[in-house]
Amino acid sequence: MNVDILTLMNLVDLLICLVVLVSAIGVAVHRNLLAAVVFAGVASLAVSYLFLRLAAPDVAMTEAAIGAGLSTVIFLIAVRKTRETEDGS
Amino acid sequence: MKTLLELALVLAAAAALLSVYRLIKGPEAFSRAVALDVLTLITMPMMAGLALWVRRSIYLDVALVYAVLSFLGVMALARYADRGV
Amino acid sequence: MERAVRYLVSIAALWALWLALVGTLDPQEVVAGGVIAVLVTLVAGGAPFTGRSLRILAPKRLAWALAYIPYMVWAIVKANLDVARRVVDPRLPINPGIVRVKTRLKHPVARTALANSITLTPGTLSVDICGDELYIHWVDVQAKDIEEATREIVSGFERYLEVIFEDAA
Amino acid sequence: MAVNVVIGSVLVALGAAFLFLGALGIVRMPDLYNRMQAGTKATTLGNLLTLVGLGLIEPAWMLKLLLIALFVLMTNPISSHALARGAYRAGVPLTEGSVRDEYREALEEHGEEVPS
Repeated sequence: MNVDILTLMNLVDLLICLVVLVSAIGVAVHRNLLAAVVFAGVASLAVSYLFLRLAAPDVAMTEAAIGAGLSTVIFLIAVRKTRETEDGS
Repeated sequence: MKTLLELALVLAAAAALLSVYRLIKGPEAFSRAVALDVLTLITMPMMAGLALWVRRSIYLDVALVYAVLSFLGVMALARYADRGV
Repeated sequence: MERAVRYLVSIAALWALWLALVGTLDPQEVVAGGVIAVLVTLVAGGAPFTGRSLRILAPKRLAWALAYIPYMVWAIVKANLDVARRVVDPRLPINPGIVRVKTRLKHPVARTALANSITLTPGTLSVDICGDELYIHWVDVQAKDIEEATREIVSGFERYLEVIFEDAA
Repeated sequence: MAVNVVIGSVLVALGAAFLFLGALGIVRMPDLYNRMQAGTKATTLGNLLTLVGLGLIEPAWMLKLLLIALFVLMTNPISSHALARGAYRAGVPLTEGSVRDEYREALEEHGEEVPS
């Protein structure tokens, strides 16, 4: 099995794009807001890897700081201050 | 040696796929959080490998920042479950 | 005197961390790292090395800490082979439960290190600490009572951590 | 071929194998706590091995990679411990086949409410 490393990397990129898509759909469809926060975290992780792959380490670092650190914490504070599911329980 | 590194990349990608399965399926939010943790730990070596591939050491800083901040995110999630952030 | 030493140790540690992160000995980086290390130490009041924890730098403790590293590495490798064996086995041989163990350690840092070590070793995951009792999720529960569980899980680490962190030893 | 590159590549492949086993563990295990066991241990060692292996391939980066590895080694058990505690208190149950649960007994003794 002699796969060229370039095509292999591109396949992995496609996989990561799929992960972004799946987690974005997950954010949209989940009624449980805690799960939606986790999906948002995964989306930002995958997007950060893609930025790195596109040779933009500074953007990737910012995405990591905002997506994984700040927005997770702020979302959690907001969820705690309001309610846990979209249906209002 | 290139073959070994390719094998490692394939294994890491397969691991990412498996943990995405758990992310989608996970019955409760905490199983999804475990999947997020594992995904982070898979992505960090992939970022470091990317740094080796393009020979730029600044890529390692991204992995370091990611390690610090994902720890923060998971801790926030755990504290949320306990008594609020 | 104690206070000045504490500040100096803190500055040296932060400076070393800075230099390790930038990875060069460029004069600019050295000066910037020194300034930032001093500023952080002044703002934090020597916080990383408060109280009696400076005594951790005694030679006997350092020797035991060095001996702890290979012990820990071996424990981690064993843990991973154990996990690998369980995961690839199609029958999934697990027998899980949460057990209670007791620890002799008093110092908070020692207890944190103990809980971390337990999490990284074969089949055990610390769930909670209350007082001197730890609650541990065990994949394959063997022990019948609290003494046996304590002997199986905690004792090996306690021997090292007691010398490294506690005053009594 | 330099010997450090050979050893480094072998370590990277081994570490990726452990990462894969950890991910397989979180898919196959029946409940959150068992998943966490596989997830934490296997991925920690996998991470350490891959980072050290990459450091052997490129010795100039060894120090920084070791710092990242040390950070992962110290924080990963803490985050999984916190997650397990939070999950138990939020009422995530143990799996059917669990043989014992001394934590619930202790919490009930202290008069704390645990949803199940």
